[in-house]
Amino acid sequence: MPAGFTGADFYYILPEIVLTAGALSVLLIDLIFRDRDDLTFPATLATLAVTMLVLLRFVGVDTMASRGLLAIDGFALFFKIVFLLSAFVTVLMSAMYLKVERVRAGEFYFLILCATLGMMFMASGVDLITLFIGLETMAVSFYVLVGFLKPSQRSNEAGVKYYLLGAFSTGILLYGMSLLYGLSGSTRLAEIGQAVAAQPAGGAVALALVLVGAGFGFKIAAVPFHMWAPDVYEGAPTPVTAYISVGSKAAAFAMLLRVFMEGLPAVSADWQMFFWWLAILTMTVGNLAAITQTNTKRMLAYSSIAHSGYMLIGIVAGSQRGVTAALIYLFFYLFMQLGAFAIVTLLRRSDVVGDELKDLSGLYFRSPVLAIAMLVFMLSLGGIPPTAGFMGKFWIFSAAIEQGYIGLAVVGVINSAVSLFYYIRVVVFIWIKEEVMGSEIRLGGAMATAVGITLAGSVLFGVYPQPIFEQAQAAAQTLNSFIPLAISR
Amino acid sequence: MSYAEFPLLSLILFTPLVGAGILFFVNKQSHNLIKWVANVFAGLGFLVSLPLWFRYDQQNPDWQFVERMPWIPSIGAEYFLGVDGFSVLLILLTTMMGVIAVLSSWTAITTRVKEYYIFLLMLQTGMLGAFVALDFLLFFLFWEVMLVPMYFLIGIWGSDNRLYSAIKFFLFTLVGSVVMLLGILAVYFEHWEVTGVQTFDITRFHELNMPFELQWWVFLAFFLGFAIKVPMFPFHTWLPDAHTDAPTAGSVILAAVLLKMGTYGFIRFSLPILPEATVASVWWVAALSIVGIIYGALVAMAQRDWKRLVAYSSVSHMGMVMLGLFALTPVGITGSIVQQLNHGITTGALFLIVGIVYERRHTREISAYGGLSKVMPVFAAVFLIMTMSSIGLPTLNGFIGEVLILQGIFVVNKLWAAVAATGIVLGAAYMLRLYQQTMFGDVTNPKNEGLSDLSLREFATFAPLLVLAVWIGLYPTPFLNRLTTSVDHVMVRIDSTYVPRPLLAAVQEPQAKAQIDTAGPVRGGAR
Amino acid sequence: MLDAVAFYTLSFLILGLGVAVIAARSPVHSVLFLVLNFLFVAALYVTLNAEFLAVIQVMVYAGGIVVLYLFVVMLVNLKRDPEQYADTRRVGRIGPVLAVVVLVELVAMAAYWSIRDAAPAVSLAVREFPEGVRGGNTEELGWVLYTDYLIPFELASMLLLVAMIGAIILAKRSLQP
Amino acid sequence: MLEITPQHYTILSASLFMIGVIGVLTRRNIIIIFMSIELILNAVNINLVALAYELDDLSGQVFAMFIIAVAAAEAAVGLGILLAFYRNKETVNIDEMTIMRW
Amino acid sequence: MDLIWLIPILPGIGTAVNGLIGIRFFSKRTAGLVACSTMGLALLLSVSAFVQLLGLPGDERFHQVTIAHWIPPIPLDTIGGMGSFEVPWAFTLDPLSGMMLLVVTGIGFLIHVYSTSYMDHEPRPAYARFFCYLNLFCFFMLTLVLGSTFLVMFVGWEGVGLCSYLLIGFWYHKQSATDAGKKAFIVNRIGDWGFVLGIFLVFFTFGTLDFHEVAQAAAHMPVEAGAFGVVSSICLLLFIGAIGKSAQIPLHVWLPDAMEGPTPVSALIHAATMVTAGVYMVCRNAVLFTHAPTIMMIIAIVGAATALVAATIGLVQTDIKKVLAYSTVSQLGYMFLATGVGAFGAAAFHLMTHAFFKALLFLGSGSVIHAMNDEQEMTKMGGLRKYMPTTYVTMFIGALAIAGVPGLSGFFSKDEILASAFIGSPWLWVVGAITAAMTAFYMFRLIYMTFHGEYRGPSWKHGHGDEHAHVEGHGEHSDHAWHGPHESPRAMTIPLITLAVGAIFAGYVGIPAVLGEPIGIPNAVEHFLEPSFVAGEAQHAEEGHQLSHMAEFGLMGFSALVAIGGILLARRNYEQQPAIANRWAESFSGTHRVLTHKYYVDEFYSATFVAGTMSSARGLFTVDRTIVDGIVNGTGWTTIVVSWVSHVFDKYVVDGIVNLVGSTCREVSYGFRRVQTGLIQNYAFATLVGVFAFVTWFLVSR
Repeated sequence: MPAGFTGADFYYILPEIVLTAGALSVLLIDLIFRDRDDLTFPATLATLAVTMLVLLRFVGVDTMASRGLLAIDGFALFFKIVFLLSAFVTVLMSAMYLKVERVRAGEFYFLILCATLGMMFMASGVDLITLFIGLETMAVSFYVLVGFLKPSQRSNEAGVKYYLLGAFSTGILLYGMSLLYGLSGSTRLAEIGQAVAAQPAGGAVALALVLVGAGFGFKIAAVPFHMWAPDVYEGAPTPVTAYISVGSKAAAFAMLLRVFMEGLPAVSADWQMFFWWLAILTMTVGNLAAITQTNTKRMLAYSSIAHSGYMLIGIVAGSQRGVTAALIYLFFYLFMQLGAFAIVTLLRRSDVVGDELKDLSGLYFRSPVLAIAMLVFMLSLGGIPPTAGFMGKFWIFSAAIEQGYIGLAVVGVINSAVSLFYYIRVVVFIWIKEEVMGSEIRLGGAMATAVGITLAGSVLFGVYPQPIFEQAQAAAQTLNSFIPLAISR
Repeated sequence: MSYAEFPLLSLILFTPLVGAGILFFVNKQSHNLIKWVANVFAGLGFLVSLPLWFRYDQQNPDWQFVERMPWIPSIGAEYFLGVDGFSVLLILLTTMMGVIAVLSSWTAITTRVKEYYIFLLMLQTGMLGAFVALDFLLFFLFWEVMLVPMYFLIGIWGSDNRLYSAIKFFLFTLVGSVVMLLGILAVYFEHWEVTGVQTFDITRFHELNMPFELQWWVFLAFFLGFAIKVPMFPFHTWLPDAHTDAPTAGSVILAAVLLKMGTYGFIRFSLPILPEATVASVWWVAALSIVGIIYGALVAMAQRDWKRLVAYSSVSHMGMVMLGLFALTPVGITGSIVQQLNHGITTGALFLIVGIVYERRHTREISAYGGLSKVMPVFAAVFLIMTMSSIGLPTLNGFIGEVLILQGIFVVNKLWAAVAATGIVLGAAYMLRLYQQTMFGDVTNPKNEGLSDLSLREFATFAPLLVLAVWIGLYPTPFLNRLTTSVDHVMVRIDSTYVPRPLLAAVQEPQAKAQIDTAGPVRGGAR
Repeated sequence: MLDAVAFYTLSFLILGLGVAVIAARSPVHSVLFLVLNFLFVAALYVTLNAEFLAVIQVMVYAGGIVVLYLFVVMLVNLKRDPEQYADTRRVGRIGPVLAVVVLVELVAMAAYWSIRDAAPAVSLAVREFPEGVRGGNTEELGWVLYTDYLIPFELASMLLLVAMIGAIILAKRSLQP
Repeated sequence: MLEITPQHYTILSASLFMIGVIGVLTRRNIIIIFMSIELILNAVNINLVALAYELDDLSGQVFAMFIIAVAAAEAAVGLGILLAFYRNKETVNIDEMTIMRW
Repeated sequence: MDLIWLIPILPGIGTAVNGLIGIRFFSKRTAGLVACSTMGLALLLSVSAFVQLLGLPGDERFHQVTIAHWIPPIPLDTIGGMGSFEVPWAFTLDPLSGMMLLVVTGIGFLIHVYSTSYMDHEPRPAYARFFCYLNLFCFFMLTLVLGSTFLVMFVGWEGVGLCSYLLIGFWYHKQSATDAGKKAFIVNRIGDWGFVLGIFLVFFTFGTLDFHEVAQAAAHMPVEAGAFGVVSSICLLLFIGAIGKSAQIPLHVWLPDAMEGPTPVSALIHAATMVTAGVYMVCRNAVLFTHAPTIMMIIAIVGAATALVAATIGLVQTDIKKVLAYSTVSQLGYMFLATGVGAFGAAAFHLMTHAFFKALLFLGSGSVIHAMNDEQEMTKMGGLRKYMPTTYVTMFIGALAIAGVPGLSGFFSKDEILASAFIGSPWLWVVGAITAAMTAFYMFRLIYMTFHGEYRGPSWKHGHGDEHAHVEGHGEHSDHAWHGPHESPRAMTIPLITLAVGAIFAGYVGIPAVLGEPIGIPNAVEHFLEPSFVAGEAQHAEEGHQLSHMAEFGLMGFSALVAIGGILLARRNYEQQPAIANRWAESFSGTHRVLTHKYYVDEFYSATFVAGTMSSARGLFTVDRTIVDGIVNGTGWTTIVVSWVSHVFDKYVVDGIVNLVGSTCREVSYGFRRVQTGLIQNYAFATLVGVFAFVTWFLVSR
């Protein structure tokens, strides 16, 4: 027990520890039982489940752990749940995919778990270094995962692209962080906040703000830092794409919220303006570019860009409602996005790559249930009630309206209307195109569970979102500082 | 339990949905079973809605059959249902049209029968929900739910250009409604700020007095949403396409009920929640409506496609409805509501009529027909009656609506009334031309020789519409009486700010104003 | 005076070598330039009394990473010069220009701002070190690292594990045919 | 001028940073691009160390240390990916990795 | 008398029975029986009601029956504050409506009877359909007559329009017939436009729509002499309605075309009853109109003009029904002239007499046409006297009556009008007199060309065969052999005779005072109708300006002379030396042409359209076919052009904008795709650009 450390410091990071242990054991299992390829899958699921259980012990806890590097609060908890859930679903949907691609699952799951670990630190870190290390853990795991299919050129290329641009943006991010450090002489967000508040807002703050913002912008794929996303999403193994588009994005948002809400509340005006532009660009470009895509994964990539735009609206608002909105949106986005990717993953058969829109055609005639599921996911992404997506959008726009960002809200809603155009195109392929593509679709138990979970989430939370709203509100509350409301209430 | 606390509205609301659910488990091959189930549930939906007619107390100004339970407390949204006379009528119209639509598709739909009926029933629930919801969020939910089934109805079972029309319909309506959502939120926060209560309760919004600026913006937002649905003049362009390419039942529902959503929205939300803004924008809305009336009629006159003609005619008629609405006089609003029913009945019937011949001949070209009254006399008679009701012949329903609307607008502005009235002449022109070209003359096209007259089922779809057309035409009192309280409710919100300006020598003007408050019933105030 | 001289010479060398790295024709050369660059950076660290970092810089960077690069460069025995094919769509020209512009902007902004008046704004938590630790950079660094930043340190170990596994997975010839 | 202020270090690191950026933007040999990224990281490190020196606070150096570790990790992974790519494509020319576009 | 609401209902029932069951199942006999019996009952009822009405003292002859609410009261502010807009289903029996009631039911009944044999050659369903329509017409006409509020009257008003549409287009396979029907309906609609606005203004002004209450209220309003106030505008609007319905200039174009319909229809609808609705309506609102002298003037002038113009056209028509049609128009002009000068009594009186003799003439012509196997050209007739004596005699009586030969009904009524016209202004009287002369002329031209002289028609093969083997206009039957002109069956002649009697004696209820007093017969009609034209106590109808007996006798004599003169001239031209007619035609060829072309009114309307065409040639080119059949009347052309222009607008502008937005999005989208070059360095560059942009922005913003 190193000096200045108590058991509490380790107690509070118990979930992370469990997760690490799980990851290592998965790795060991894979090493020991070389010939058995079916053990790591349950092991991974078990790890995630146990982690979740352990995590749930910390509901309502709000404290600092390990010398104020980690905040163990509702906010972190909420995000950790998001990560674990999405990891769980991702693993569920990977099993069959990996078989089809004929790659060993062990390392894959290990990397997934490590990425999750990094995310969890990103969610709860309140210190630049911790955040950075968490970020890198996640990023490196993803670099490997994206390039995981070595025989596939697309995968390799995606890997290189992701790696290069990721490293580049990390450099930018780091430079910004170094400036922040220079401004305050500390890596603790709270102290940075005090320091920035204490001094006249100089150019350096703005500079640091832009650089850090650009770094995060890359991770959440916000225009103009988004350009890696379509290529990487298209090239990466589909489950990985799913996990990047949900987990990595969520983690980046968590970090972003932490840094800007707790670290730079003093210059909120500046970064609100910054994100205002980012949000508008992201929504518009994402949606417009998606309209003419013919590859489902690419289309979903652009759509997920657009969705980051919507979430950014919540951050621009910066009010408690805004943060809550972002959380809620992320949570619902998890279900619909993962669901959509689950369907795409299903379409990967030995004879079909399955990521072109036309591969979806006639899906209805082959399996109505999947067609209905995909319909729900598309509508949810488009924000049509009674699906979860609508409730998310509702919160986002309400936050914008409340804070008086009418123009932003209008752009947002118009965009969400436009987005329906390409979501509906998918539906058209599934429901109206008659000819059926490729061989039979085998819906394994794991995949069925994945689709089931996501479908249930998208529908149930659309009809009765109350519990999530409560949780999200509680979680957002624990984030210490908010932008005051324009109107008094 | 007494009928007071019996959840009648929920029953009405979910009966079709249950039907859809059951259909989902029926084998998609057994078409007859599917049809029967669908028809039974549509009929059931109509039956359970009948008590609304008999049990509705038209003296009681409050909302009736109210059901209320928390839904999303954290944003103050509730599961809050209730009706007044206006919505009662629209609900009955909806359920009845549901039956007719389902029945009319018996032979028309041969492919993917199961999905078809499922979507039709889901659509039914969506529409009913919008009419019974007293919670703005709930309303919006149902309002958008409607889009999807309709999209599929057009997109899967439509004719040539269906995908284009379907997406056009979808996007148009969607753009409108999302902007409307912003308006809703603005009202929501305003109400929260003023009263400290966060709720979507429409009845509370009705008592909210917002600053004019805000009202103005919200009005625009609402206007976009509702005007596209109505559709009013510049936003009407989705309608002809949607109508033309939709299957018969789709067109019927679209014309009879879906378009009413827009006007319903105006009456239920725009007018009572935003009185000042409404009054301020009367002039341009009225102008748009009048343009719509004339324009729709003119374009209709130039159509070669039977269904398109009817579609444009309904643009014209809905313009009339909007005009009566924005007369902001009790007579005008009453008339506009009655005219909504009439439009539902008449235009619905006209689309059924097109459907009948389309099913037999598979063309909508007017020129392809002629002399039909020789081969299908009964059909011709029905068509004649509906034509007459469409051009507002007295003793038929259309007349009541038009006369009330015009009288209502007349006291506001003579000129508007005069111009709008020309719509009647034009209406006669294009409808009669249509009738002449299709029904009269010799049977030019040999294909038309062997057409069979209405079958019993087909006649059954028309019978209720005919009865209603005559009933409303001869004795509309029961309908009008049910409307008094709803109309008063709106007027009470409007009156305080609204002063009619007669163009002609206005003697005793002030006293007129004085009398409005006394004579202008305040019964609705109790809400 | 002296540190000024040191600074200017070092920075001149660092920048010059940096330019050389990105300008050199063959990758081998640039690797070598990179090594030198790192060494001078290490030297700069020494002037900023971060001796331990300097050591790490030399060992890890110059000793580890660069060697890795060298291996790869050798491994990748290029049949044709990678630079020969150039995609026309690439924005070759504007990039550097824009970079320079941004640099100017950074400098301009940096000129506004100096640590001196920023620092006292916040009273930093002054670390007190226990008796065992004498005032050497390495000892203090070790202390801070193993107390304050223990968790990141542990996490970094995971990170390195991931990197290792990943590198192995990717680099080894795949088992499956 | 002779007196070395933080600005000097900032400018130094900024310049190195931009040299790296230019490298990333201009070179077509991926390996050299990797190296440019290393330059960027070094720039950051210089900044951090200089600031730590000015502020007389160690966390800057700690940060720099972590960055070095991460740089090592990244380099390993990156080169791995590059090798995998090279095996399939027989090239390290960045302009030739355009299977996925539009 | 409380059962008057039954009077309209009865034919309504007939309609329902014939329409719902009859067309399918009834034999011709049953169908006819149903129709006639309902009308008969209606006639009986109205007679009894009328008798009861007569039983009442003069000033209490007003009976109103309300059977139900139609539109329940709805608050609506009017000039006078908050009124309530309500319309009951209420019927009024007062002298005016009573008289009209008798006319409608009486003549209606006769024509039903007439039709039973006239339409005998229709196939069974068509036969039933015809009576269904005919009954429907009576239902609406009676509603119109009895309706005690504007709106109820409007019900009938529009309804009769519908029926005339249906009946004109009864032979719907004839393009011309359906066109004519459509034209009639739409022209009427144009009139109704004015009428309905008038109604709204009435309510807005008086807060009620009940004729009686309106009259009461109006009586207290100042007479708008010279001024143009509310009442004037009301009257103007109402009059527009009347113009449309009663085929006055400029909306008279539809009536001649309406002759496409079966002859009984022309007789009933386009001579006796419907077309007089306008006059009836004006009389109903006598009080209103008397308060708007300006409008009265206009009415008088329009009436006079119509009378003259129509008469002149009538001079040269050679189609027997067309002649009668134009004479109808001209007679209606007379009536309006009368109302215009305030002689409502005279107008109503003439309305009644005209109903008799014009119905008579039409039925007669019908029987002629019947006999001539659907020949309507008088030039192809002649000498029919010996083949069909009854028809001849009756028609001759009718002609005398309409010509205004003393002793027959037409004389008295027309004389009344002329007299009061003279009071109004001598010029009007002059016009009236000239018209009278022309009327006499063309009527007898008709008589002579048809019945006198030698037979000019087609020859026929003598032989056996049934009497009624010829039918009107029906393709499937017309090949039957035709056995030459012959007297019509009894079912047709009896109504003729009855009407002839009426045509003679109907006038004696209204012998002018100047003639009446000596022989102790008061002018019954005038006093009988009086209460309907004045409101309550305002008993000063048109006292003050009375003609001296001398003058009145003078006028009478003159008109009689004029009539005789006309007759003689006609006799000279068309019986003794027909050559003259042609010679005149040549010498006045210009005039003649103008007249034969009905003053080029239709052509004028078309011309307006042609102009429109030239302006928008392209639009028209694409659309020609639609226009050709879409034409409802001259102005219809312009409408169609406009409609097509707006159609094109809708298609290419409104819709175009929408699609433009769509395609723009698509293009932009492609643009974004092009940016995605797949080159990592471009992506990095984009990032740098982003950084640069924001950094610069912050730099300047500080």
